Amino acid sequence: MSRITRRSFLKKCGKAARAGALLVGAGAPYVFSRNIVKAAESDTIKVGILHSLSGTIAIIETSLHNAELLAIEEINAKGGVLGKKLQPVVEDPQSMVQVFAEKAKKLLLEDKVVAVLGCYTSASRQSVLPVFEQYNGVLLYPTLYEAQECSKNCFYTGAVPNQQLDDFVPWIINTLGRKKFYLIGANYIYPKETNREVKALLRKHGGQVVAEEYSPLGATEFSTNINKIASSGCDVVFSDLVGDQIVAFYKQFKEFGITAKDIPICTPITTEQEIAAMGPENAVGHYTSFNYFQSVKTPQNQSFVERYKARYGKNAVTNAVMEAAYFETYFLAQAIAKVKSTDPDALIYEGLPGQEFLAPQGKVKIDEKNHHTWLWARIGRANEQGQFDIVWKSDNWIRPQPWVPYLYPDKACDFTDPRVQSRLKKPWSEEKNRSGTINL
Amino acid sequence: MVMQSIITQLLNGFSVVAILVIAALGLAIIFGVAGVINMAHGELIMVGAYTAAVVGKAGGNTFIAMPVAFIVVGLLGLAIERGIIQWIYDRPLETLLATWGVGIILQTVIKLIFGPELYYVGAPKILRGGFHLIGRLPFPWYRLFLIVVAACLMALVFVVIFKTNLGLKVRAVRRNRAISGCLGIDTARVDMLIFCFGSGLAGVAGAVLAPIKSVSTTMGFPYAVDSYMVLVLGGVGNLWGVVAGSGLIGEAETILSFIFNNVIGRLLVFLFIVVIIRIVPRGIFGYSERQ
Amino acid sequence: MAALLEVKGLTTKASGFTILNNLDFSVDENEIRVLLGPNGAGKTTLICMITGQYKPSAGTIRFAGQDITGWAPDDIFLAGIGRKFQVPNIYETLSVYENVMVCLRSRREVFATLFHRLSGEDKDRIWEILTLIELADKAQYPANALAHGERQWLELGMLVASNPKLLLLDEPTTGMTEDDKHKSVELIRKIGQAHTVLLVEHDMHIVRQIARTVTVLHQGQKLAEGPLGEVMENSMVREVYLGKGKGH
Amino acid sequence: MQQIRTDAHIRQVSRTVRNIRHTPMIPLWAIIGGTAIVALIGAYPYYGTDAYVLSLLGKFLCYAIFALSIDLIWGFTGILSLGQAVYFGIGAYVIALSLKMNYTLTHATRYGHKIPDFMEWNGLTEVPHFMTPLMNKPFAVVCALAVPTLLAFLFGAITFKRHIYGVYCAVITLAEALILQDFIIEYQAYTGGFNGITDYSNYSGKWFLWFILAVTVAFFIIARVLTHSRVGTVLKSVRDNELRAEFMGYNVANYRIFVFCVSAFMAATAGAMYAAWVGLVSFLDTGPVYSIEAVIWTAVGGRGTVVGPFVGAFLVKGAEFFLSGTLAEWWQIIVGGLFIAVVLIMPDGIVGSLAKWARHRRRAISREVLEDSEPNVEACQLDWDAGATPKVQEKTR
Repeated sequence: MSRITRRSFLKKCGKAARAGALLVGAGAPYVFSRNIVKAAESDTIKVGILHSLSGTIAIIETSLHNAELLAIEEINAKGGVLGKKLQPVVEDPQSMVQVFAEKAKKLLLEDKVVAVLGCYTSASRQSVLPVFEQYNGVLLYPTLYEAQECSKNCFYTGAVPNQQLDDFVPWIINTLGRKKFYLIGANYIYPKETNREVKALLRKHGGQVVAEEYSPLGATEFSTNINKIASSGCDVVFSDLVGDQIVAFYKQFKEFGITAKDIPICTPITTEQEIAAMGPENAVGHYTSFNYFQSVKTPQNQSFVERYKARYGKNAVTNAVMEAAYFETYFLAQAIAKVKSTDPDALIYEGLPGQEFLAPQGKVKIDEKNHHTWLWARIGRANEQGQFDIVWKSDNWIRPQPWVPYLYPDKACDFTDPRVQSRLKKPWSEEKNRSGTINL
Repeated sequence: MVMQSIITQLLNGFSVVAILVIAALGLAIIFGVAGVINMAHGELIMVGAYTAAVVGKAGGNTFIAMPVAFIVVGLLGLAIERGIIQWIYDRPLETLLATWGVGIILQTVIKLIFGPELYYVGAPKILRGGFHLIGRLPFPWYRLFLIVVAACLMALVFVVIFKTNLGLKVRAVRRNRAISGCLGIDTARVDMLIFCFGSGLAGVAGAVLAPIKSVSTTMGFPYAVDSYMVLVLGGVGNLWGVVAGSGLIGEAETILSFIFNNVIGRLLVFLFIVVIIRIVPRGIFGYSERQ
Repeated sequence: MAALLEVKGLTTKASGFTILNNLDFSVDENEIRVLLGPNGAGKTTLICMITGQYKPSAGTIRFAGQDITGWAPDDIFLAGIGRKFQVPNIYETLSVYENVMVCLRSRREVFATLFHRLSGEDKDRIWEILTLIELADKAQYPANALAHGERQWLELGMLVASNPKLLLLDEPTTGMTEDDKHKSVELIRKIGQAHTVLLVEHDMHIVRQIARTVTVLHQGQKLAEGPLGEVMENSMVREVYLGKGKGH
Repeated sequence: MQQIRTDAHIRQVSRTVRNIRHTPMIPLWAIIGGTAIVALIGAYPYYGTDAYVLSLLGKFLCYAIFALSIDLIWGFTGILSLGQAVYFGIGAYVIALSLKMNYTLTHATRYGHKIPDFMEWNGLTEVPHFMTPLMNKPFAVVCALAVPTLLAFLFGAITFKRHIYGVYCAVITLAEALILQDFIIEYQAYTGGFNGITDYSNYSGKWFLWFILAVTVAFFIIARVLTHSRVGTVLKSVRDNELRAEFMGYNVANYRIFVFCVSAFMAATAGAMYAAWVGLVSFLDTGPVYSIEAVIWTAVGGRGTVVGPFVGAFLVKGAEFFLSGTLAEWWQIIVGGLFIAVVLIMPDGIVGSLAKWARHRRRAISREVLEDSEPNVEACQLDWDAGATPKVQEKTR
């Protein structure tokens, strides 16, 4: 019975299939045709947006993508830049580093975008940096990261460890009164480097590391780790778990009956978004150190949250990385307006360094010397509503230090240094080092 | 103290085993009985988890979500079977390809509907907290619930396969499709029902796992991989194989992770699987047919 | 003349049952021997033992002066035993020509095969065999396009191509029409002119047309052996075999 | 022992029937078409100036070789490996490590030391001794190709001798891909871990595109010769009927091991060239998902054909790159639909279906020829009737 239907079905489909194959075959060359998107170039400024919309990291990167589109819409609504509209060119790098590099190349060479807003993980940033350096593009990178890097072509608007940890670790020791740290993180560069700084800070302030443990990225079964934590005698967990691991870890932590009163989880990475996903009851009382929380009480933030919810639905939550993605778009617009050009060198040397903006978290500025951003530091305790009660806030904005002096006393980033400048002026083929790092 | 940790760890191991059994049962039916290499198994679990999220939003809890997920994902399975799988039963390796496509489509569709962010699913109130058995840590009620669910689902599958008329037909079709067809069994109907049943079980897995794991569109693939490991280690087409496979993998992984760390634990477990398969190529409980 | 195949004390047990019990049996060179026996007598098991598919529990199998007990199937083939399966067992997607070509007598190692070229003589031989089995006009067809009888002949042709010393034919006429059976008998006779053949067959018509010597197996043991007529008269044979109305 | 000699008359007749064309090893259309495509790609740097398309071309060629390596074991021998990326990945990693270590000798990393940055942030102060030989580039190339081949030999020797095929083989190879992936992430001090290896001087010149192209053509010819030679026929016979092949004296396991090694060698070469061309490797290049994707390219193009993997890799990868830009939100639905459509409508893949159609036509023609010459072949007792029309059944693999 099914066989007969099948055969007639196949017969019917056979011709259609052949026609389809021809169509697809004929369509293939268009992949290589260079006029993929040839919009009217004169009245728009193209901005590349490179965040994963599929794959594992899409969970967080889609929100960055949304924030950047919101900022672009707002800028265009106010008349654009230099009388031209910003035109977003969206690519989906599928959470795969190879594709990130490929797409970065496409945005720079094919679409000739003025700058790219993109990347989330360190892996993706490291994979695209050589591309940006070789073809002299501009990358604005919104994520908090492990620092110890500065590239001429990249502007980092997320926090570096000194802006998140320098006050956080002493605060845990002195205010919370907890000294025995259990470090748990995902197994890659960011947690390793962050923990290195945490350990240095613990040495300085008299804390103690009970254990240090790394779990494979994507692993979501933590009963073993929680058992280890319970039997280790620690009094605080410092977590650099990322992505959906955060959700599974907090849930299972609570499930095994450990509350924030027994052992609080302190982390520089858990945002409102993860808390919404795990349910506020699982996060209550745990601490996060960030420059921005949705609950920050500035008029800029209130308006930002309102606009974001109006655009993406009332259940949407904002978070720190997203906020960085939002204001970096404004940095770019202001820089283009300042130099009245879309020339990358003008943006890199004149436009972006020193750019200031009144962001939702407060006033922020790109450092002239190291291309990182002056940000505010805050510590939040998660509450029943899935928001953070801000329990501590820095008195002033904090200078970014890609190389923290207590670990790397002999290094710094300085793009204003003549040694660096002379290196950067050489063509790519002669001098491939585009880093601003100098030895003091 | 060390002893206590180890006992707690063994107990944890049981819950991990239960999770593996729950996740693998649906595949044991679809892959072991219907012979379809279902690469969309993880995505069926994922749809089950999202069903639980929707039920949760509407005010229900896990107990309600389980039958709902069974029906929703079962119907989804029905649609997949009628639309695609029924044409390709005789080409098992190509089911891999088609179901991979189904998996991609399901992921994208769910993402378009629900958005890419992680979803929240809470545990029912009476299953929160735990009871003290040994050591410092309580054993969570929810984990005990998982063990019970695993046992119940096993029993359900056992009854369906060995005690019902459908089960008899299923076993007949599995042994010899052509003869069964000639003897008046509507093999197409049996295939359809069994695929439907297996999908439904995957849906239940998603619904019960959602409260302790994170719910996202990409959550499925690791479950699918684990399920295949369980089945191949335990023996395809044998229900005890599911228990044996899950038991070995689950306990080995928890104990090894405790001794070393998660990454080395996983590495060793995979090596262990490869070695076991080389010793017993058809899995621990796999039957060897007369050639 | 020395026996080509010699089976001594062969015993097989599988899951508690004794399938072959202390069987002694031999086939001489250039003989066409027919193996008779009711269902479950152990005929197919014996074939499987000889070709190495199953390992015997006890006993030895000697072939052309070598002890081949426990050898791998491919080694036993190389020693000179070819096997025809009960159901046609051919390479479904290869063409008829390729089916025969793969079976030609040549070295079987990977690297020897890699650099092997078909000589003109090889090609002649393939066509000869194709003509013999009357499939020359379908040489380019994929084997799965053949009818049932043709598939059986193709397998016979493949065996002939490999030019074995001993051919084991396991009910080669199963499922054939009378015409086809007649053709098969002719074919087997032709093959028998140049090869030693051990034939397992139920159909007494065919047995009568082909057989000179027959061996009757019953419950894993040899019941009788000798010229066909003599064996047919044997009362035990009549009882266990013909008495059950199995023959014609 | 004397062979059967049929009488002269029949031999004479058989000669007249055998004027059936044998497909040449490399048919003329393939030579012409292949040359045209090679010329089109090889000359790209002269008529096109787009560095992006140039980089894609090299990359796609590597993908195509990788897919070809899968076709060799899956399409022609029936071994489904979901861990073929292991061999691709090892080839790629060895080359990337070598290039990275050489690069850091002259270009200090961001930490200012002359060792790869991932070693530095994992606490190593110098390149470990067992890795220093890799800094010799020719040695690294030898390693990149030999290590995967040897590994495949070991794997094959254990697996195929134990008669593990089909789904079991697929799952074991899947486990192996997972092991390697975990290994790379865990031992990040030596492999770069999750971040992979990037930022080294890659070969992106025209000459390297030509080199990739030459290797591609070479592998194409090797694959074609291999599969259309006697070994190819044996491999196909093993795929069709393992038991029969074994009872025809072929050591089935040895053939499988052999073709598995050849395929691993191809995959490793593709990986090595990929790493050198793209300048970036990641643990994803060794993982099961990448392996499964390549299986899908092969299936879409047409497994069991040599051209299929090329068509599949270019088409699917091309569609991905094209669609993920213009339809960023829902392009995956189209790709998923493509896989389903191929399975349902073109089970032999695009090239496979076309080839089948062409074969049918050819057979129809040769049948007419035969009918015309009927008087000469009466001894063959041609009985053409409705039943003799080829019924091509569905393959039940």
